[in-house]
Order: sequence, then C-alpha cells, then structure tokens
Amino acid sequence: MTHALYVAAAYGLSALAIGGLVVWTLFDQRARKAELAVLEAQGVRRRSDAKTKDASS
Amino acid sequence: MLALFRRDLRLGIRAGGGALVGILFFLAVVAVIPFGVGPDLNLLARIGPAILWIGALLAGLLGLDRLFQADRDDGALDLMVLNRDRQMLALAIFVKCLAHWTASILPLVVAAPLLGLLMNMSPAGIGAATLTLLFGTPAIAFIGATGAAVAISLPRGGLLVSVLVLPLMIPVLIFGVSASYAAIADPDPFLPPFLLMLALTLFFAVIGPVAAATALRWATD
Amino acid sequence: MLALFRRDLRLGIRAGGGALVGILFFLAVVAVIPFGVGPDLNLLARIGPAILWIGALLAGLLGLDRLFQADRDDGALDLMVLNRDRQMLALAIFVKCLAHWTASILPLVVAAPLLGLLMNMSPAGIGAATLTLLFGTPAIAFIGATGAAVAISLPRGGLLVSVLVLPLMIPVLIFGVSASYAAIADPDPFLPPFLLMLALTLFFAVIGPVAAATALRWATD
Amino acid sequence: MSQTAISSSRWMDLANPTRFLAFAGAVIPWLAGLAVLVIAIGLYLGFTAPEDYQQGSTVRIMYIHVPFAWLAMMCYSVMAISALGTLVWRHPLADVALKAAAPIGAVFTALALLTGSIWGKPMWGTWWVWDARLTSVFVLFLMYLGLIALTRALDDPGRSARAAAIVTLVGAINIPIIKFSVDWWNTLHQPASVFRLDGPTIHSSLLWPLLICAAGFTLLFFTLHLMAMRVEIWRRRVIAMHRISARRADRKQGAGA
Amino acid sequence: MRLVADNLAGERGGETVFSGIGFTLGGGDALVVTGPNGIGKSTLLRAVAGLLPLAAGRLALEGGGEKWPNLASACHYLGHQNAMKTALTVTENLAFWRDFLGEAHLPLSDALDMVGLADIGHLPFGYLSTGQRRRIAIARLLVAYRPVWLLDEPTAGLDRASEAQFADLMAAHCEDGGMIVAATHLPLALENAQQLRMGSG
Amino acid sequence: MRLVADNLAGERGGETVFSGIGFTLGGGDALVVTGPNGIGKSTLLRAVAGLLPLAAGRLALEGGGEKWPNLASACHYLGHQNAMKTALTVTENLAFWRDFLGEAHLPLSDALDMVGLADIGHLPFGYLSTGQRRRIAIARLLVAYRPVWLLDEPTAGLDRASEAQFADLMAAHCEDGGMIVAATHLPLALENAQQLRMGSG
Ligand code: HEM
Ligand SMILES: Nc1ncnc2c1ncn2[C@@H]1O[C@H](COP(=O)(O)OP(=O)(O)OP(=O)(O)O)[C@@H](O)[C@H]1O
Ligand SMILES: Nc1ncnc2c1ncn2[C@@H]1O[C@H](COP(=O)(O)OP(=O)(O)OP(=O)(O)O)[C@@H](O)[C@H]1O
Ligand SMILES: [Mg+2]
Ligand SMILES: [Mg+2]
Repeated sequence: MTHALYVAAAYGLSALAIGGLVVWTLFDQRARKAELAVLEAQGVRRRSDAKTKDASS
Repeated sequence: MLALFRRDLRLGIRAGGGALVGILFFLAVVAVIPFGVGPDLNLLARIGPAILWIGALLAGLLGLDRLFQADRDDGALDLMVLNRDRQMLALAIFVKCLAHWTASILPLVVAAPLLGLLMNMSPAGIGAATLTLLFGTPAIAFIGATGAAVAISLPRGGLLVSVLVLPLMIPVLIFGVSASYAAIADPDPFLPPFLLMLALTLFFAVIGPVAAATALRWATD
Repeated sequence: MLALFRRDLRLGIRAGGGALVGILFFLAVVAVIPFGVGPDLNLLARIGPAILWIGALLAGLLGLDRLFQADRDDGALDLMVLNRDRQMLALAIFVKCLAHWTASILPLVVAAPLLGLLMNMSPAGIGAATLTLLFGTPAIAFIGATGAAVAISLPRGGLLVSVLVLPLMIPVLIFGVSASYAAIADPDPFLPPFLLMLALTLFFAVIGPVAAATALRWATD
Repeated sequence: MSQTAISSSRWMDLANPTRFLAFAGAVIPWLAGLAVLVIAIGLYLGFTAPEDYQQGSTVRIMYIHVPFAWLAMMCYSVMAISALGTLVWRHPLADVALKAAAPIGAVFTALALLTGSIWGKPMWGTWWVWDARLTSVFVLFLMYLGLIALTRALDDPGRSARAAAIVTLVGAINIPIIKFSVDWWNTLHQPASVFRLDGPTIHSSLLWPLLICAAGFTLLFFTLHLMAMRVEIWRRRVIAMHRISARRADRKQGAGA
Repeated sequence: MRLVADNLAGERGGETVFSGIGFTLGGGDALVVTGPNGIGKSTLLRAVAGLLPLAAGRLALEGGGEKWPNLASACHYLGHQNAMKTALTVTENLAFWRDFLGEAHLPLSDALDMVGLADIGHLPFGYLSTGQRRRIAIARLLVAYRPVWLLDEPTAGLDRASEAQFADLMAAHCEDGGMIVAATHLPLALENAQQLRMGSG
Repeated sequence: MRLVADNLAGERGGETVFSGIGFTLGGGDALVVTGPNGIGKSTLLRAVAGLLPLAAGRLALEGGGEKWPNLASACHYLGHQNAMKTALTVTENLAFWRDFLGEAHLPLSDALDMVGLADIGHLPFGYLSTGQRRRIAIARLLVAYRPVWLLDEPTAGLDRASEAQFADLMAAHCEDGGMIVAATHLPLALENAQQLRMGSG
C-alpha cells in the first residue's frame, strides 16, 4: 500500500529527532568536559573538589 | 492590606492608562474578527462570546508581567517580603492582583456589553458573557501573578510570562465560553460550566498567590 | 548604531528568554483560539489571518511601553540625548524600534506560516498573511515608540498614549487583515489595501522616530 | 534541616553530585545497550506481526506513536516530582533533573505530535484537527518549550530552579486535562474525535510489540536523562569555577591596592 | 532583647562571599560594618533581614516576646533603594508604609519634621533631589516602629546637616532600646558602636 | 578650550532653583560644586550638559574646534544612575558605550584595570556590588574620550581605596587638559580645584 510512505516518514522523523537529541547531548558533554579540563589545568578548584581530590590522591 | 489596594489602584489609574490600552486592544480584536467572518451576522453572534473571552484574555496579559517588577526595582518588594509575618505575602499578592484586576480588567468587563451589541449578540448572550467575564477574569490575574513572580528577574519577561500563563488559562476560557453559550442555546444548562468556572477562579485565587509568594520569597537577591 | 542594535537585540533575546519565546507566545495564542471558538476548521481558516494579526499586535504591545523606560531609569537615555550630535537621536530610536521588532515580532512572522497550517489556512492565504505581517508589523513598533516616548515625558502620559497610539495602530491592523483576506477572496484585489498598509508603515517609519526624538529631547528632567 | 538528611541517607548518597556522577558513569552504558536491544526486539516483533485489516501498514506507526505519547506525559510527571524535590525536600539534584528532562520531554512530545499527525493523514484525511486530546498535547508541548526557555533565561541556578519548579507544578494541571478534556470539550459542531481504540480492542499480536517498544523507549528516556543530568552538573561546575577564578583575581587586586 | 549572630556565612550565586561572622547586640547597641567594595556588607545585611538564605550559621532575636516573635518581624531594612513610588506624593508614600508595615509610631508630620523636610509632603516623590529622597526613606523608619534597624549606606547622598540630624535619630533610637546594624563607607557619628571590619579577617 | 558659564539660572517645575551662577574653566581646571540637599547641584549639572533647559544665562564651550563643536558633544555625564544594563556583562556594557559614544580612548581591559576590577569583565553587571557598579560607570569615562566630565556625586558608595584611585584618574584627566565639574557632599581629593558653594549666596 502507498501508506508505507507514511510509516517510513514517521519512523524516519523519529529516528532523526532522537538521533539529533543523542548527538546534541554527546556534543554538549564533550564541550563541557573540555572546558573542565582547561580550567583544571589552570589550577582552579572548587572547595568541595579540593577535599575529594586530596582524599583520592 | 486596604492601604496596599489603594496604593496599587492609585498607581494603576494615575500612572498608566493601562485600562484604556486594554479596552482599545479589546476593541481592536472585536473590530478585526468580522473581517474574517464576513458579513454573516448570525455567525458573528454565535462566535461573539468566544471573541469577547479571547479578547479579554489577551488584553489581561498586557501589563501583567509588570505586576511585581516596579516593586522590585524600587525596593518595595523587599519590605513586603520582610513584613510577611504581619501581612501574609500571599495575601498581599492577592490584594495586588485584585487591584490590577480592578484597574485594568474590570473596565473591559464593563465595556463588554457594548461590544456584544456590536457583534449582534442577543441580550441574554450579552448578559451571560458579561457575567462569566466578571467572575472568570480574576483568574487571569491570579494565574498571571505566578507567571509575573517567576519572570520577575527578567527585564523583558512579557512574552515569557504570557507563554507560561496562557496554557493554564485555557480551562477557564473553556468553561467561561461554554457557560456563555449555554445561556443562549437552550438545551445546555448554564449553571454547571459556570460553577466549574467559578470553582476554577476560586482555586486559582488560592493557588496563584501562594505559588507567587513562594516564587517571590526566593526571588529576592 | 550597530552597537545599539546589537545591545537591544541582546537584551530582548537574552533577558526575555530567547527568540524562541516569541514563537512560543504566538503558538500559545493560537492554541487558545480553538478552545474559544471551537474546533471548526472552516471557521478557523476564515478567522486565521485576523488571529495572526491580533497575536502580532499583542506581542508588539507587550513590552513596547517600556521601550525607553528602562533606558530612562538607568540613566542611559540621558547619555543618548547627550550624544545626539554624533548619533542622531531619531536614528537611534529607529534602531531601537528595529531591535524591538526583531526580538519580539519577527519570530512571530517567521512562525506565521506554521500556524497558518495549524489553522487550516490555504497556501495563498498563508503567503498573503505572512507578507502583510512582514511589512505591516514594523509600523506597530514605530507608532509605539512615539507613544512610549510621550508616555515617559509626560508624568501622566500613559492615558494619552493609549488614546493617541492605539487608534493609529488599528488602521494598520485593518489594512493588513483586509489585504490578507483579499488574497483569498477572489473579487477583492490584494494590492490596494497592501499598498496602503505599506504606505502607512513607511510613513510611520519616518514620523514615529522623529516625533519620539522630539518628545525625548524634552523628557529628560 | 539535619533530620531530613539523616532519615533518607540512601537517597542522599546520590545527592552528592560527585557520587551521582560516578553512579551515572557506571549505569549509562548498560542502560543504553539495554534500551537499544529492547527497542530492536519490539520493532522486530511489530514488523513481523500481521497488518491490521482496517488500517493496513499504517498501524505500525502505533509502535512509536503510543510510546512517545506516554513518555511525553511520563517525562512531565518526572519533572513534577523533581519540582517537588526542589521545593519540598530541597534535594540538590532535583533541579538538575528538571532542567535536563525538559528538552527530552519536548522532543518526545513533538514526536508524538508528528507521528500522530502523520498517522492522522491517511486515517482521518487531515494532518491536524483541534481535537481535545491533540490540542492538550500541543499545549503540553508549549509548556515544555516554555520551561526550556525559562530554565535558560535565568542564569543563576538557584533562582531558576525554584522558578521552574513552581511553573512545573502549576502546569501539572495539564496532565489531567490531557486525560479528561474529551469530556469537557464543548464543540459548536460534532466533536471530531475519530480515534477510539481502547486497550482491550487491540489484538494481542499488536499489544505485545507495543508494550515491549514502550519499555524500550522508557529505557532510552532514562539513559538520555542521566546523560543530560551529568552534562548539566558539569556545566554548573564550569560556571562556578569561572566565577571563582574571577573573584580570586579581584581579591588579589584588592590586596595589592 | 538580644540579636545574636553566630558564625554566619553568606553566599551569592552559589559561592561563599563571607564566613565566620558573629556578633551580639543588646538593646541600645549599634554595629557598624565596614570594608572594601564587594566584600559582602550588603549581603550580610540582607542575610540578617532574611532576604537572602544563610549558607551557615545561626541568627536569632532573643527575648522579642509575643510582639517580635522573629527577626524579620522586628526589622526595618533601608537598602540602596528607597522603596517609594515616584508617582505618589511623599505623604501618600509614607502613609502607605505606615499602614502596611503596622506598629504606627510617629505621626507623618513629625517624622517629616525630624528629617528636616516638614513642608514637602504634598510633592510627588519623583520631584525630590537625591538627598531629599533618602531623607524621606529615613522618615519611613520613624513612622512605623521596629526595634532593629538594618541600614545599608544610609547616609549616601546626604549633606552635612542631614547627616548630623540622622546621627541624632540613630542615637535616639538606641536610647529607646533599639538596635542598629549599619553598613557604611562614611564615618557614622555613632558613639559606643561596635565595629565589624570585613575583609581584614 | 574654555568652558564659560555666565549668570546661569535653572528651574524645576516652573520654579527657579538657582540663579546668577557663573564660572570659567580652562583646560586642566576642575570645579567642585557643594551645597545642601535640594539646592540645585544636580540641576546645574544637567543644565550644563544640556539635559535641562536653562532659565537664563549663557553657556558655551569656546575653542572646541571641529571636533567639539558644542558643549553637549564634548561632555561625559555621570549621573546618579550608572547607565548600565544588569542583564549584560560588564564588557558588553562598556563595549556598547564605547561604540555608541564614539571617540574610543582606552581599551576596555585597561579601563577596567584602572578602576581595579580587571578580571570582572565577564560577570553580568547585575552581579556587582554597589561600589563595583559605580566603578564600572567610572570606567565608562575612560573608554570613550570627552574633554569635559560632569560628575554628580561620583564617589557615592566607593570605598577608601577606590576613592583614591578615582582621585588619581581625575587628576590625570585634568593633566591631559580635560575639565571637570563635580557635585559632591564628600571631599574630593582634587588639588587646585575651584570651589562653588551653592546655597550660601
Ligand atoms: C497529532 C495527533 C495525535 C496526538 C497528539 C496523539 C496523542 C496521543 C496521546 C497523548 C496518547 C496517550 C493517551 C493515553 O495514554 O491516555 C495517544 C494514544 C494513542 N493514539 Fe494518538 N495522537 C494523535 C494521533 C493519532 C492517530 C491519527 C491515531 C490513529 C488513528 C492514534 C492512535 C492512538 C492509539 C491507538 C493510542 C493508544 C491508546 C491507548 O491504548 O491508550 N493517535 N495518542
Ligand atoms: N545578585 C548577585 N548575584 C551574584 N553575585 C552578587 C550579587 N550581588 C552581589 N554579588 C557579589 O557578591 C559580593 C558581595 O556583594 P555586596 O553587595 O554584599 O558587597 P558590599 O560589601 O555591599 O559592597 P559595596 O561596598 O560596593 O556596597 C560581590 O563580589 C558581588 O560581586
Ligand atoms: N524632576 C523634578 N521635578 C520638579 N522638581 C524637581 C525635580 N527634581 C528635583 N526637583 C527640585 O529641584 C530642586 C533641586 O534639586 P537637585 O536635584 O538639583 O538638588 P541637589 O542639589 O542635587 O540635591 P542633592 O544633594 O540631594 O542631590 C529640589 O528642590 C527638588 O525638589
Ligand atoms: Mg553594598
Ligand atoms: Mg543631586
């Protein structure tokens, strides 16, 4: 039936949207991680961090 | 509390032509719809109550976003929060909402019958629409207070407040419009939707100020 | 001037919660309508252009009255008046209007086709409505600027503004809506009302900022 | 203040963002794998199931449309509970959960709307009607977007948290509206509710794949939610560290002057 | 009545601004908070008023009795803003605050007299000069009674004479058994006031 | 360049506030205006800036040449308000004024440095304390050049150190041949400044 087109469109759009969401989350994650790394390299530490880091190292 | 009501009313009337802007906007809405509907007077009469309600709803949004802004900017809000033991904050907000309603929405309700006439509505329909507007529109102010309190720290929160608030107003609109229709269309009883609308107004009269008070309590910084 | 445009745009977008909010606002307004008038698609299609225009007018009015208020309250207006030799005041106002329009009305124009679809409007109707919105709504900002300027220069200007300004906006609204309808309804020609609207926009684009500048020049106190 | 901390020690373990990050890091890969697996099984079963004699192949849209619609509502419920967590229990992660869930909920709601209207075209002959359920889902979509705008408009986490929580709670009224608006709907003409396909009328050959798909998408939702929460926590750390570095510099200045 | 603050810490935007601040004020005592810009004086005052949540520490009004059950109800807060509407007249503004705050104390005309602006009541607040506005805001402290005054740079914009007048008002308030916490950069003519210097510790 | 004011009179709401005021400032001169609250200091400053119409008198900038054809174009006005948007960052605010005012002078970072707030540029203006805000407003005077500075209580809210810093900035501006008219209640560390005491005459 020609309705296959509708099914394909529905699945396609859903895959696109969910895929987009996943990719966006991953990108955001990468960016934040990079920023954190830069800041830590500069030696900036939060008070609460300082404690846990000292304990672990 | 009376003092607060008087002050806000005075400010609303003296400083702003808020009421007039509302009425004119209302008028603009009512003037423009017939273009779309065409010269069909029957149809116009039928959608009349809906138009009145939509117009009132949208006009109620004008100025709503600034319900607390001015008080925050000049520091009065701090003092109100500070004085919350003596004058409950939620109550103060309730009073502010009432003052806002009186200054800028009540005039619309008063103008509604006139506009109803322009839309060729029947006297019964006009009466019903005005009555529902009278008892339904306060809900707009009460829900709006929550939105205004939340968006207080945004200098131009106007649109955002409307976005947050409009979906919540839909039930009030539905019952208000259907009560107005029921008064014209015989088989449907007028009272059930009207009472439901009244219940919603009362519900929001309680919930709105409490939610707004919670938001304001933490908005001070 | 570009700096001013950028600043105002940033303020409008950042502080108001993003350009998204403009579209959202429009969506909310449009979603409210069927609740009022009922889900009759034919009727919706017919009042569609009117709704789009009313939504745009409302969005334009929200926050318009404060176009200069914020600048006055924090003293920025003084500096702009002071700097009028280097940056013409009327031009600065023109730019502020444009920024206001871009931040809070343009998103609506962009979203209009989508909403037209939701309201079951015909493609021709959608195109016409979007076109009239695009060229008609700037007039709202320009007229509004005059009103806002007068409002802050007169202690009780608010009233005057609504009496003067909204009646000026209503013709724009009416020409815009009737042009949109003309595009659908065959006998009526599209161009005459559209050109009239365009003329109004151009006229107000010149008159509005100049009048506002004159008002502001004497508003500082 | 201290009482609540003692009474819910287990829950509060996760309240420490650092612990939460460790927990999320351990769980996310497994959850993601499981979600993909379950969705694959569900869709496989769905596509091998017989076609509906009335709806033809379009019934396959159901396997995604219905889970999306359910998730749209469930996500809002998660946000409402998080809002309570912010306002009542002052749980430090509740606000992160709320903010992270909003975009995901918006995507699922948009997909429910999209797949629904794609389904509607062949079934009803139109993409969209202002039917009660459709409109209330549309309103739900608007609320998601409004909340996204709100959480991003205020940049001070503490303040935006309470604002968003209050709006979420007040907006929770929309969930029953989605459910019951059919009864409230007052129409001028005939009510345009075409779909009346209640649970029992679904044949079990369709029901099972649907339920498996729903489970799979729910797992997917939680995976995405955990990921988004983790990113949000990192984002806040970055902001806090930026501020600290600035303040330190200011202090040095002050001391020097 | 005693105002006890113990080991207070305040935060702004999630970051600690000050910590370990403590003081005790009895009836008639005053505390002057000084320190460089941005050190947290205003934050401290707002935290004491309960307008900002405390990050740590204990804050209590002891012996307030039925009338002043908690600190917020016993405080006058004079911030940087004057909390007056420019569109209303001075009298309308003050009358509103008297009625809204409760515990009416001095009549309006006396209060205006005490800040040296006796004949100005009928003017819109927006017509006043900076210093005059500040003095009207000070008059608000007099029209409604509160034992604790929290003053954030109260004398900013005042001229010499008004400063002296205000010093007298503060002294009178302390003599009545009131308490004052004032943050300032300018010397306040408060005798026997405790000093809290932020930023040095 | 000379700023000449001759027999000025100013009015507010239809009533003369001051009259007969005159002064002449050459390059490098400063004028300190003092007087009790409400005497008309701010009115005078605004009148000089051209923000209020003069009731009488003559006001001119002589020898400004092509670059400073009239007084308004040659003035920096620092009023009670800071003219900054709380929603924008410090850098955005300052960059806007630099671009809008024209005549860019110091780079932003230098200007921030000179008011002692070097690393604060990325913070929203609304996050700053009162004194920090004032200092950013002062930095505006540095990012765009104007020979005449009109300062209305510029040091209100500043701490001791910033006051000294600001005095240095004023001295440097005068040395460059600039002119300053400042209204104040606090002593400004301006050497060789002319004094104009309003209200006594
Ligand atoms: C834009 C259009 C649509 C929207 C927004 C929408 C929304 C929803 C929602 C919110 C639910 C969940 C209801 C609940 O659990 O109580 C749902 C379920 C369902 N929808 Fe749709 N829908 C749309 C179009 C359609 C169409 C065109 C069909 C098929 C002709 C359809 C078939 C179903 C079915 C079979 C269910 C499951 C009902 C159940 O078992 O509870 N939907 N939809
Ligand atoms: N609304 C806010 N959001 C975030 N941070 C803020 C806010 N207000 C102030 N701060 C920060 O908190 C710190 C303390 O500010 P506070 O206003 O308490 O200083 P202050 O001692 O009163 O200074 P001043 O003498 O300038 O008035 C400052 O570093 C400031 O940047
Ligand atoms: N907007 C206004 N409308 C009418 N009158 C005003 C206005 N602003 C000030 N005035 C009046 O003009 C007079 C002078 O005010 P101005 O602000 O110049 O005083 P000032 O010397 O700057 O005082 P301060 O030391 O308090 O700043 C005052 O008596 C005041 O009441
Ligand atoms: Mg301070
Ligand atoms: Mg002054």
